[in-house]
Amino acid sequence: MTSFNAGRLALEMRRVTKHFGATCALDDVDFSLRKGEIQALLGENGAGKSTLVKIISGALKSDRGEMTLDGRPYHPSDPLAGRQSGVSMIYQELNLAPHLTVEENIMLGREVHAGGFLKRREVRKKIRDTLEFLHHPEIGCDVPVRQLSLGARQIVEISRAIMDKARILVMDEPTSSLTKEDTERLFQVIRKLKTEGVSIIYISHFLEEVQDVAETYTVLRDGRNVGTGSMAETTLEEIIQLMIGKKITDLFPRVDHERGEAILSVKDLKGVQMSEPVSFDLHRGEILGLAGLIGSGRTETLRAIFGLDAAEGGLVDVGGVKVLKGRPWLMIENSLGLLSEDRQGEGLALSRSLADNITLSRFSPYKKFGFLSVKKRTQAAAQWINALKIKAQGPYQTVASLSGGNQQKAALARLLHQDADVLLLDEPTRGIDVMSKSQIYEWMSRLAAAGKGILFVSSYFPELLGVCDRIAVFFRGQIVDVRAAGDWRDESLMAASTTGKA
Amino acid sequence: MKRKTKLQAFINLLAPFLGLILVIAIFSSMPDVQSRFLRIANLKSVATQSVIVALGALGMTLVIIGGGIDLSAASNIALSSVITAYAINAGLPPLLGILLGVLTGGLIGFMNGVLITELRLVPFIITLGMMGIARGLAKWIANNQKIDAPLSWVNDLMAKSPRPSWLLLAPGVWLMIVFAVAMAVLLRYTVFGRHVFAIGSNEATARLCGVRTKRAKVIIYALSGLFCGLSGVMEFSRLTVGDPTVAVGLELDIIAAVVIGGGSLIGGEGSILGSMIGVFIMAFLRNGCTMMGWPNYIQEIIIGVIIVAAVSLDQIRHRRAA
Amino acid sequence: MKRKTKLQAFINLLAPFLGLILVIAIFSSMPDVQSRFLRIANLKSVATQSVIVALGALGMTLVIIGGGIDLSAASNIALSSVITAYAINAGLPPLLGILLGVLTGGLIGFMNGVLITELRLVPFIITLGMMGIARGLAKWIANNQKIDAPLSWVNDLMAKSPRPSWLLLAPGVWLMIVFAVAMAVLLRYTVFGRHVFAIGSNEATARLCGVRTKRAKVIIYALSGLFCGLSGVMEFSRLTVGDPTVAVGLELDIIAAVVIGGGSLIGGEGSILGSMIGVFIMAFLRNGCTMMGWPNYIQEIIIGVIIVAAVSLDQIRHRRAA
Amino acid sequence: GGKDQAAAAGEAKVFTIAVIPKGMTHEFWKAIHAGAAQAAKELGVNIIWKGPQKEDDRAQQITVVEDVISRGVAGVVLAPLDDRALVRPVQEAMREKIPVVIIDSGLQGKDYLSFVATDNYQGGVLAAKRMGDLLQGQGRIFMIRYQEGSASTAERERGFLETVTKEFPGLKLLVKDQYAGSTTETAYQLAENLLGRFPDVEGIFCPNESSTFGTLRALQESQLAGKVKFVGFDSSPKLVQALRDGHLHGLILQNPVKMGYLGVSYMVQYLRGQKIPERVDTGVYLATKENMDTPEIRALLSPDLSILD
Ligand SMILES: Nc1ncnc2c1ncn2[C@@H]1O[C@H](COP(=O)(O)OP(=O)(O)OP(=O)(O)O)[C@@H](O)[C@H]1O
Ligand SMILES: Nc1ncnc2c1ncn2[C@@H]1O[C@H](COP(=O)(O)OP(=O)(O)OP(=O)(O)O)[C@@H](O)[C@H]1O
Ligand SMILES: [Mg+2]
Ligand SMILES: [Mg+2]
Repeated sequence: MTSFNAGRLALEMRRVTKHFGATCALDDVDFSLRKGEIQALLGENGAGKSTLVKIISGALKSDRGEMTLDGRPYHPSDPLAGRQSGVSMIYQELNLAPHLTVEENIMLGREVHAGGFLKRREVRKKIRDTLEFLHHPEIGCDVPVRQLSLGARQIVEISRAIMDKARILVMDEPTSSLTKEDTERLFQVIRKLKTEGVSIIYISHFLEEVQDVAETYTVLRDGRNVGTGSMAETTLEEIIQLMIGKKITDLFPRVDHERGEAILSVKDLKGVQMSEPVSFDLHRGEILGLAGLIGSGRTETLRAIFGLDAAEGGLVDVGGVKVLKGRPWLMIENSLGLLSEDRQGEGLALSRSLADNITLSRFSPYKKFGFLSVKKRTQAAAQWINALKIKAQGPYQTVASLSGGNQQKAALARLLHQDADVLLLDEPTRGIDVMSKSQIYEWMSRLAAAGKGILFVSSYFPELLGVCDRIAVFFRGQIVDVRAAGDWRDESLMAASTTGKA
Repeated sequence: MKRKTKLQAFINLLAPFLGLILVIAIFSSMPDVQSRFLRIANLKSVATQSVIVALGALGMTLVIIGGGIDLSAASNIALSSVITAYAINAGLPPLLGILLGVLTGGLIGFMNGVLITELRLVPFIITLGMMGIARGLAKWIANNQKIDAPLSWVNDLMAKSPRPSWLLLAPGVWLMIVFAVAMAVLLRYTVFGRHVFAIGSNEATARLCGVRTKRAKVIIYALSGLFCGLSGVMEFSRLTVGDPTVAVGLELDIIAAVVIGGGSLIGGEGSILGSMIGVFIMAFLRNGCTMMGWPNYIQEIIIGVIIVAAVSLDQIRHRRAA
Repeated sequence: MKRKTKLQAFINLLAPFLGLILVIAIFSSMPDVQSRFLRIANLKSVATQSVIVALGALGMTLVIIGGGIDLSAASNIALSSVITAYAINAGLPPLLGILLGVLTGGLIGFMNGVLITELRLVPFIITLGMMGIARGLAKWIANNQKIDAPLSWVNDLMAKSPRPSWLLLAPGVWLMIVFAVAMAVLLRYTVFGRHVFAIGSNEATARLCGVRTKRAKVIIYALSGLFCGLSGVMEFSRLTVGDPTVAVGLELDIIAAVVIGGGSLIGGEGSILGSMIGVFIMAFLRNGCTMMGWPNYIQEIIIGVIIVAAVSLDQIRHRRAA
Repeated sequence: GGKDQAAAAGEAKVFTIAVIPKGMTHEFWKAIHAGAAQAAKELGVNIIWKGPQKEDDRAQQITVVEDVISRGVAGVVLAPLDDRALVRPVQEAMREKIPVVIIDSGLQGKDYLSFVATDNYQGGVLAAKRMGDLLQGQGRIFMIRYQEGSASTAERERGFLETVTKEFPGLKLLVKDQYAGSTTETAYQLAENLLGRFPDVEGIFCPNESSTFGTLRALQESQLAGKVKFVGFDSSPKLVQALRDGHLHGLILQNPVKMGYLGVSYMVQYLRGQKIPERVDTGVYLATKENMDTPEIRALLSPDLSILD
C-alpha cells in the first residue's frame, strides 16, 4: 500500500464518460497517475482502453468528466494541445505518414526550425542515437516509411515517442509487432524514463510483460474501472478475473490432432528480398510455427506463397496442385487462406460492414442463380460475430469503428469463414486479449484436428511453444532450424532467431 | 436493435430524396412558374433531358464505388453518338448502328480498364488521356462537322411523346429505368457487386480475399463505357445528328450527380438510387432556373451552391448516423 | 548506400526531363519546322504561353501534394482576370487592379479551404461547386460580356518582347520563375512544406502528431487561390480584356501538368520542378502541333497519348527505384 | 516591307498562308475553309487551317497566332475571337513582316490589310424584319442568345433587339437574356425548358447555327414546329430540310465561302504586289421556303464543300 500511494499526482480523471452513438465506450471512469509511475491499463478487447488514452492525448473529447494535469484543469482540444502539455502517445494503430522518411516521421509536428526553415542537421544525430539505443541502427533516416516492415515501423513510432521529452508517455500496445528482444530493450527505456520522473501508461495484452514492467494497474471492463492496485500485490489470475469476470484455466487449450500427409510443400521459394530460397512441408493436422526477428522474412515468405508478392522462383505445391506464379484468387480456389499482419492496411475493408468483411472471401453459400441472399449472409456473419465474441452492435457496423482487438477478430473471422484447408496466419493474435487468445488457440487446434494445416507466424514465443507442433526459425530471410515444439525452449528460440545458429 | 436499423434504413432512404424534394418544392412555390412546373409535360421533358446524364451516371456510379473515376465519359458519349450517326449515314441498318455505337463506348471503357490495370496508373490520368483521345477521334471521324444521318426509328427513342402513346414516356426513359434497376440489383445482390464495393474500400483486402481485382476493374470500366455508348446513342437520337462537340464538360455533371447522390470519391460508397436522385436534382434545377428566366450566371452560381449544400447535408446525416 | 541514393537522385532528377527532351527532340527533327522550332523567338513565345498554366500549377502542386484537388482553378483565373479588368476600367490605378485580382483569387481559395475543413467535405465537391460559383460571378460582374479596360503597363507584363529589352523575357515569365523557385524552397525547406507532404500522405497521422491540419489546409487552398489570382492577372495582361469565358476546362490542363510531373492524386507526392516540366511538355506539344499545322483532333489525340505515356514512364521509373 | 520582300521572291516561291478560324467544328467554318481552299487552289498557294484547340477560346487563339508566326508563314488570314485581345498578336505578326487579313469579325486598330466580313448587325435587323412580317407586327416572341462573350452573335442579337423595339412595338419579348451555350444539346435543353414555361410563344429568333438547330429540335419534339414562327441564322443540311418542311420560316445567311475565298485571295494579291480593298461586306441574305431553290440562295444554303475531301 505504501508505494502504491506515494508520489504526486500527475494526471487525474474523474467520472469520464464517452459514447460513440449507441455504444458506451467509457462510463464514469476515474483514473489517476502519479509522477514517475508506470501504470498498466488492462482490459478485454473493446473495454475502452484506447478510448481512455485518446482522451488523455486529446485525440478524442470526452462527453463528460474532468481531467487535471499536475493539479491544473486539463482539457486538450486537439492532439497538439495534449503534446504541448507534455503528453506523448504511441497509438495502437500505427501512426506514420507512408511517403515521409523515417526522420521526417519522427520529427513530424515538432520540427526544429529557424523562422520556418528546417534545421535538419541537428536532429539527425539525435535520431541516429535513439535508433541505435533501441538497437536498430539498420533503420535508415532517409528511407520512406512505406518501405519498412511492420515491426520496423513500430520501432520508428517508439523512437518518436521517447525523443519527445514528455511528462506523460502513453503506450497503446507498443510491442504488438515486436520480438522479445526488442521488448526488453523498450522496458529498459521505460525504466530509465521513470527515473527521470516521466509517468507512463502502458497498455498491452501480454500480461507477463505487463507484470514485468508496470508497478500499478488499472483494469477496465465494459467501459468501467473495475479495479486498481499494485502489481506486486496481485497475481495474474486475479487480474484476469478482473478483466473478464471469471477464471481462466488453460491458456493454451489443446485438442488432439494427428499429423497426416503433406498438404503444402514449398520448394526453393525465394522472395525478392530473401537471401536464400526456403523449403518446407506443412502437413494435414499440423500447426507449424515460424519464429524470427523483425524483418527476418516470415511475412515475406507467407506473401510469396500466397501470391501476393512476386517471388523470384520456387514451387508451391498445395494438395497436389502445383502453383508456380501464384495469384491470390488462384490460391483461394486451391483452398489456401491468409491472414495479413497489417489488418488496417490490408486485412480489412475498413469502410465496409462486418458482414461484408467476414463473407468477402466466400460467397458460395449465399448464392442462388447468381444472386446473393442478403439475409442468409447477415445471419452467417452474426454467427461468426458471436462465435469469436466480437464486440459490435451487429453485422452492419462498419469495421472502422471497432476496437483494435475486435478488428483483428473480424479479420480472423473472415479467414475462418473461408474454410480453407491451409491457413497462413501472420501474427493472428496481435492485439487480442488473453481470453480471446486462448479461444483462438483452441480454434487452431480444432482446425488441425479437422485435418487442416496451419502455418503460424508469431513473434511471441510462448504462444508458439504452447500451440505449435513444429517450429521453424527464420534468420535473415532463411530457415535456420526446424524442430518439434517440444525440442525448443524459450531461450533456444531466442538464440536461434538472434544468432542464426541452432 | 433491429428497429433502430430499420428506422435508420428509412432515414437513409429518405435523406437523399430530401434534396430533390426541396428543389421541387422551391420551384413549385414560385408564383411565376407554379402552375407549369409540375405539369406532366414538363416532368416528361425533365425525364427525357435526364436520360443522357443518367445513363452516364449509372456507369460512373460503378466506377466511383470501385474507387476510380472516368473523365472520358463525356467524350465517349460524343464519340459513340458520332459512330452511330456515321454507321446509319453509311446505310447500315439502324439497329446495327446502335450496336456499333454502344460497342464503341464499351471498347473505350475496356481500354480504360486495361490501361489502368496493366500500367497500374491512377484512373484520373488514364481517363484524362482517353478524354482527349476519344474527343479527337470523334472529330476526326465526323470530319469536324456534324453527321447528318437520315431519320429513322432510332430518333424516336428520345421522343417526348412516344409513338405508341401508351408508352407514356420516351423509350429512352424506360431504358434508363430498366437499366437503373438492373444496376441496383447488380450492385446489391451479386458477387460482382460486393466485389466492387470491396475493391473501392480497400483494394489490397479485396486481392487478399481472392477477388480478381484486375478482371473486376476491367469489367467495371467496360460496363461504364457501354453505358456511355448507350448514352451516346440517346444523344444521337435526341439531336438527330452525330455531333462531335456535344457533351463537352458533361463528365463533371455526371460525377457531380453521383457524388450528390452519396458516392464517395475515395471509393467503397455510393448507390444507384442516390445517383439517379443526383441526376434529377441537377435536371430540375436547370429546368426550374430556366423557367424562372433567371440569367445563366445566377443559374451557374445556384447550381454550385446546391452541389455543396446537397453533399453537406448528406455528410451531416452520415455523421449523425455514425 | 550513399552512392546508390546519389545515383538514384540523379536518375530521379533526369527522368522527368526525359519526356520534355523527347517532345523537343521530336519536333526539332521534323523537316517542316526544324529550323524554326528551337529559335529564341519561339522559345520565348512558348515561355509566355506557359505562364498562365504554370502559375496555376504552382498552387495546384501544393494542393495535390496535400491530398486535395482544386477544380475551381480555371474559373478562379477567369474571375480574377475580370476583376482586374473591372477595377482598371473603373479608373483605379493598375497596381490596385492587380492587387484586387490577386486577392480575389486568394479569397476564393480561402473559401475553398474553409469550406473543405469546416464542412469536412471532399475537395472535389467543394471546388466543383466553387467552379460554378466563380464562373457565374465572373459573368455577372462582366455583365456577360468582356470588359475592355484601357491599356496600361499591366498589359506589358505578358508582352513577348518586353519593354526594357534587357529583360529578354516577358516580366510574367520572370515572375513565374521567381515564384517557382520560392515554392520549391517552401515545399522542401520549410516546416510548412513538410506538413503539406505529411497531410497528403496521412492526414490522421499529421493531426495526431500535432500538425494544425485545418489551418494548413486553409493556407494551402488560399495560396493556390492567390496563384490563380496572379494567373488571372496574367491572363488579363495577355488578352488586354477581362473575359469571363476564358480558360474553360483549363483546370484539367493544370492538373494534368502536375500529374505528368509526378504529382500523385492520392497525395504525399509531387514536386514543383516536375510540375513545371509537365507544363512545358504540354506547351511544347501544342506549339509543335500548331507549327506543324496538324489538325486539332490529331493534336488532341497526341496530347491524350502523351499524358498517359509520360505518367507511365514515371511510374515505371518509380517501380524500378522501389 | 513584307510586300517588297514577297514580290522579290516572286512566283517561284509557293506561299504558305495560315487561315485561323474561331473554331473548327461548325458548318460555318467548314464553308470558310472551303472558300479558302478554293482560292488557294486557284492561286497556287498552300494554306494551314488551324483554329484554337478549344472552340471560341480567346487565349488559345492568341497562342495559335503566335505559333504560326513562329513557324513563319507568308501571311495570316484571321477571324479574331475578340476585337481587342487579338490586336497585340496581330501587331507582332506585322512586326515580323507577316501581313494579316481579317475576316468574319472586326479587330480594333489598323494593323491589318483588309477586313472581309458580314455586317452582323444587319443580319439581326434582317431577322427582326422577317419576324415582324411573319407575325404582322403582333405577338409574343423569344430571342435566344448564343453564348456569353461572343461578339458577332451579340451584334446580331443587338440588331434584332433594336429593330424589334424600334419598328415592331407590337412584338413582346418574353425572353431575351437566356444563353443557349456552345453546343446543340445545351440549346435544346434551354429551348425545351423555355417552351415548357411559355407554350404560347409565337415567334423565336436564334443567332447562330447551333442554337437554331437545338431550338428546332425542341420545337419538333414539342409538336410546335411549324406553328411557332422561327427565324434562325446560318445553314446546315438539317436546317435546310426544316426550311423545306416549313419548320423554319427564315434563315439569315452569310456568305462564308466568299469570305474565305476573298480572305486568301486578297492576301495573295497583296503578296504579289497588287492593291486590295480595305473593307468588303460579303452581305447577308434571307432564305425562305419560297426563295430557297433559287440558284443564288441554294449556293448559300448548301455550299459546295467538295474541295475539302
Ligand atoms: N469511432 C468509433 N465509433 C464507434 N464505436 C467506437 C469507435 N471507437 C471505439 N468504439 C467502440 O468503443 C468501445 C471501446 O473501444 P476501445 O478502442 O477503447 O477498446 P480497447 O479497450 O482499446 O480494445 P482493444 O484491446 O481491442 O484495443 C468498443 O466497443 C468500440 O467498438
Ligand atoms: N528495418 C528495416 N529496414 C528496411 N527494410 C526492412 C526492415 N525490416 C524489414 N524490412 C523489410 O522487410 C523484409 C522482410 O520482412 P518481413 O516483414 O517478412 O519480416 P517478418 O519476419 O515478418 O518480421 P515482422 O515482424 O517485421 O513482420 C525485409 O527483407 C526487408 O526488406
Ligand atoms: Mg485499443
Ligand atoms: Mg511479419
